[in-house]
Amino acid sequence: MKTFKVNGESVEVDAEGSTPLLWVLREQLGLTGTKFGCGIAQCGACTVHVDGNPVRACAYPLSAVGEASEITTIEGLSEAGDHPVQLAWAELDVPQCGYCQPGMIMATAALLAKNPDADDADIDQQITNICRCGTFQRVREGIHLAKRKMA
Amino acid sequence: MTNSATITRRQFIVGASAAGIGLSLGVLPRGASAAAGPDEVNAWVRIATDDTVTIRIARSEMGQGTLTGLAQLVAEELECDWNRVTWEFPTPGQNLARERVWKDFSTGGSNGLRGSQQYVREGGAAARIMLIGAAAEAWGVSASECSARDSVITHGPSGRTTTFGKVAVAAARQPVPQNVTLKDPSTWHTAGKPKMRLDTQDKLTGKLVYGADLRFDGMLLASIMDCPVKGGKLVSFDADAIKDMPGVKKVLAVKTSVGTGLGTDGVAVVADTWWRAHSALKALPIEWDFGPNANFSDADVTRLLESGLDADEAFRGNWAGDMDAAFASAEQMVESVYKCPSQSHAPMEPMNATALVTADKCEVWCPTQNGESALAAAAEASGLPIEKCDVHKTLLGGGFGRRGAPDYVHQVVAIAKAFPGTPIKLQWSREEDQKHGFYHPTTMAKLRGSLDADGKLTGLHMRISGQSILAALIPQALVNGADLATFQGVVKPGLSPSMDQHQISYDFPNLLVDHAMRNPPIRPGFWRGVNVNQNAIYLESFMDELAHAAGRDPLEFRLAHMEKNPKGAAVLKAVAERSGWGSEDGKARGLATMYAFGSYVAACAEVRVVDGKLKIDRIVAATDCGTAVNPQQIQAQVEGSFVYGLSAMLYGEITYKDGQVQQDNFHTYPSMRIAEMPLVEAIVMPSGGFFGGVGEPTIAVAAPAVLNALFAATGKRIRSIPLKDADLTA
Amino acid sequence: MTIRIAIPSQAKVGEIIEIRTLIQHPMETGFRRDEYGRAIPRDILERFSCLYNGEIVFEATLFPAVTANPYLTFCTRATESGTLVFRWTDQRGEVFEETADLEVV
Amino acid sequence: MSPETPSGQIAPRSAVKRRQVLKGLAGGVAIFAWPTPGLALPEDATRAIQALFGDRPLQEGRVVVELPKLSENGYSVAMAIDVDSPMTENDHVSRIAVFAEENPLPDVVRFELGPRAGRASIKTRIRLGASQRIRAVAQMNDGSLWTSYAFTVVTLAACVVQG
Repeated sequence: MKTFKVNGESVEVDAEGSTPLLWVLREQLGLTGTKFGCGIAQCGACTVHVDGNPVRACAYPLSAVGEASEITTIEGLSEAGDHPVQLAWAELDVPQCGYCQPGMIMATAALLAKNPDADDADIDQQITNICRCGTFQRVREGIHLAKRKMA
Repeated sequence: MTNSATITRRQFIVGASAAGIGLSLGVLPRGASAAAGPDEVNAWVRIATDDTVTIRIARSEMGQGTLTGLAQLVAEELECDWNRVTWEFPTPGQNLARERVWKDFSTGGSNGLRGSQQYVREGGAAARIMLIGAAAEAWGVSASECSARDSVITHGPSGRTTTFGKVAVAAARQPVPQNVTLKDPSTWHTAGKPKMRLDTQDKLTGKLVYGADLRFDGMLLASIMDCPVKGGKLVSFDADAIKDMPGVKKVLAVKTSVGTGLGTDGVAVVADTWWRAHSALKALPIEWDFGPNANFSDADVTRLLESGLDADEAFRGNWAGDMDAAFASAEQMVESVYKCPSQSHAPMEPMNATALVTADKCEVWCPTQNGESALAAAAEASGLPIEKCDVHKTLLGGGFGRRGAPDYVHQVVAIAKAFPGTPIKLQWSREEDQKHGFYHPTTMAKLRGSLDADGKLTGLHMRISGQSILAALIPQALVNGADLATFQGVVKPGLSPSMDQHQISYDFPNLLVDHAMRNPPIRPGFWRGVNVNQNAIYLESFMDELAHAAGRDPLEFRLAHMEKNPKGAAVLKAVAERSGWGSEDGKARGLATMYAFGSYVAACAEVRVVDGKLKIDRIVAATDCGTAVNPQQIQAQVEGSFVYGLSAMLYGEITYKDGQVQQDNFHTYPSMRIAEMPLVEAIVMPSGGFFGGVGEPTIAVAAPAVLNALFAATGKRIRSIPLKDADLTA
Repeated sequence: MTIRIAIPSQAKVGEIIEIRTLIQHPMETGFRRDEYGRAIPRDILERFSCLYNGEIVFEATLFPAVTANPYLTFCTRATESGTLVFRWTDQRGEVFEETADLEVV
Repeated sequence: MSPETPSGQIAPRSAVKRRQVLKGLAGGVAIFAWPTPGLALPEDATRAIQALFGDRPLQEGRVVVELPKLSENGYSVAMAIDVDSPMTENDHVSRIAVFAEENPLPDVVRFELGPRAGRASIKTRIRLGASQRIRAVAQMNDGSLWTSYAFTVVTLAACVVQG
């Protein structure tokens, strides 16, 4: 039994320590907004925040989650889906199939929280999520729009 | 342990069947309500007393905006308030029960809108006529004096008004209009406009329930491993070795038959969570008989394809004039050989499906490009009559052609039969998804062209050698042995009605395009853009080679053969003009054009090579799809399809060693990321009078435009993709 | 060549019995293509006959549209005890046969 | 279907999918006096029926063809045929022939039977090349012809064959 915080609430989880955080979130906690894409930290569909840092939850074992860890998932990014990144995404109609977008949004939110002035080079370096529908052009526009909303 | 987000099966189904409540559980599947109800005006439209309009969508939504476009088409004719529009999927079972009132569920071939626009618009128009008829009857006036707009019906002479919601129930009793006149697209106000998608919001909050996210009370999870070599067999497994691993409920052999020698012969582990099922499966000792393809490798593919380049026998797909005579009198001959490998679809959401089988019922929830195909698979796998089965579609985390095949439905039903009354969700790992695809066919091509003393192209021979999708999947669709689909994008006009949407763009005096069919033991399938992709690389790269050999401008060289194709010439000129083709700014540019899926498309790419690495700066793309139903989504499709096409060009290849796929995840099957994304400028230029496809055609021009620009930048002609291993230093 | 016949072992005089037959055979259509794009030659069973004590009671002509491992269910009226012969003939004239006994009471 | 030329190359004419061309003509072909509209068969199947049964009229009825409404790929589709007949010496089915309107070959299977069958009830499994009507024609001992059909959607072919 392990206790930590997810989206501001304390949770208790009973699972093997080797279980990736992704599957704890999805299967133990029912938070299915965080997606399974590759299982090897390549695609970023499972990106969540652990203590504010973007983490690929599919390769982050439960054993690495500290008792004091605070995890934020897409469900906890905002109360009403109105985080500036989400608002920017809505305005530009970014998603196509949408499956990678929770991870894309979480990666962006983490980037802008640390670097509100992120430029294209920062985006190129920090946003490495895969989107097979190919929404990158609007993702980039969305990041810049979110920046303006946050400013 | 918190479990608050678990959706119980009962809640799920109740939620799904009650309008509005479904939203709190994600937007799917809403099918259960598509049975005829009091608020149903006709099969396509339901209107609640609060004026909410629910439009029934038969096709799948896999990212291409099909659902929104179809809703726009219905709403346009219905004259309803777009802001009050929502949607639901009828189930394929309901479709059968109502004599296929929603017609085809198949979503592929860029057919979602153009294949159904006529009858969905008629459905919307019929509903409008019935609503107006009901209002007119209540008022005791002539329907011809009434009109509708934004869900409000107005009686012209008196100025009286009512709303759709108030007359919807009465409207359902109105006679069904037999002949409806559709609006001219030039008068559209909802369709034809850049409307925001109806499915965006829940994709931003994690609320959207994809197939992979389905949860039912008491559900068990399955992970599967099919024989890693196609044509091989499961011999045995040692279930005892993993029976004590946490959560494991059952280990079972799964054998299905999806097609001629193409079924599953594997093993699945069922556990209380997927992670536990998958961990146990990875630990399970399994003995395979790899069968006849145990030693198959990529070198075998190359040998087989090369054998077709000069083979005497080939199927013809396009011909004109006398090519041999043209070659005999050539001033200059140009000859090149090209190659394109197998590709995996790699949608972001790996294959999955959920099934509940009881003695007399089989229900499946899954992402599928064809609900009816999934339903047929459920019936065949369960052994139950089709009337006892149904499929609830979820939105797809990508399809690209892969989810047209319901192999995973066969599998999940086979597993669920061993757990009567228990919902089973089968989730493939990414590795399973990569190893058991229906891959983009692999081909090579040898092109020869003759030029006269004036640099005019006098003859062209395009020999395609390679894999036929139809020969593997639908042999009965071969025409005297020929797979006409292999000629997509280069086919002779009039060769076959179904291929006329893929005619060659050019008029050549002396031409032969032929196909030496070579079928390696790789399961091929329909991969977004299908055979247009490689044919565009072959023909459009070679046109560039010919232009350079002739010392002519590649734009002018192409246009010289497009006099009979003014719409094709128009898109080509549009990209040339916008991109600054011909300007002396030192930028390396490349062109490509194609007619595919009924649309005229062209692209101009600008590239640089920096430290031996390709940098694609910009691509201008134009598409004339005849009628633009949602221009901003067409732009999104152009932007996105380029990522798909360029990922294949840059990195994508499926290769074989010892009969097994070598690229089992994104580290070995990379996909483009944002850093590599060029600026895409999409010119949407619908010329009217027809409906062309949107999801696929532009993919094909991305790669040849970039390869031609790369030649302009470096003088190097890349004739084999992917580019990843090519030396690009000038 | 595996042949499976399902037939009741006993029937009353005049009773209509159902006979189920299955024979292992590829029923190669002639429409498929091999590795080198060549037609895989047609190879089908063309004829099926059921003889009841020497008399033909049911016959079928098969075309490539009949699925691999042809399955056929039909009926016959039990008249007298005896032997039923099930005979398939392929396109080259090769014959495959199986028999079953029926006791009529 | 015209035979393949020896070179393996397909001749220009035969490259046109014959049944698709013929479909356009089918509306004008009225070889039989079909009792109801919508029964005009694609040419190949019509010809095959004519070749077997001659010009005698077909009557709709007495035959029931059962197929699932959907088939995933058409590789193996269960078909049941029942003909309403007492199967007596004086009144029985003598022949049943099954035709596919959209297969490469219109002939599917034929059965010869008589009073010894007791019941004209047959089950088998067939291949369907595309969504289509499967028609059964039963010939009675008095020479009369009865017919009916079932329609099955084959879902696999949709991606390329349509449009």
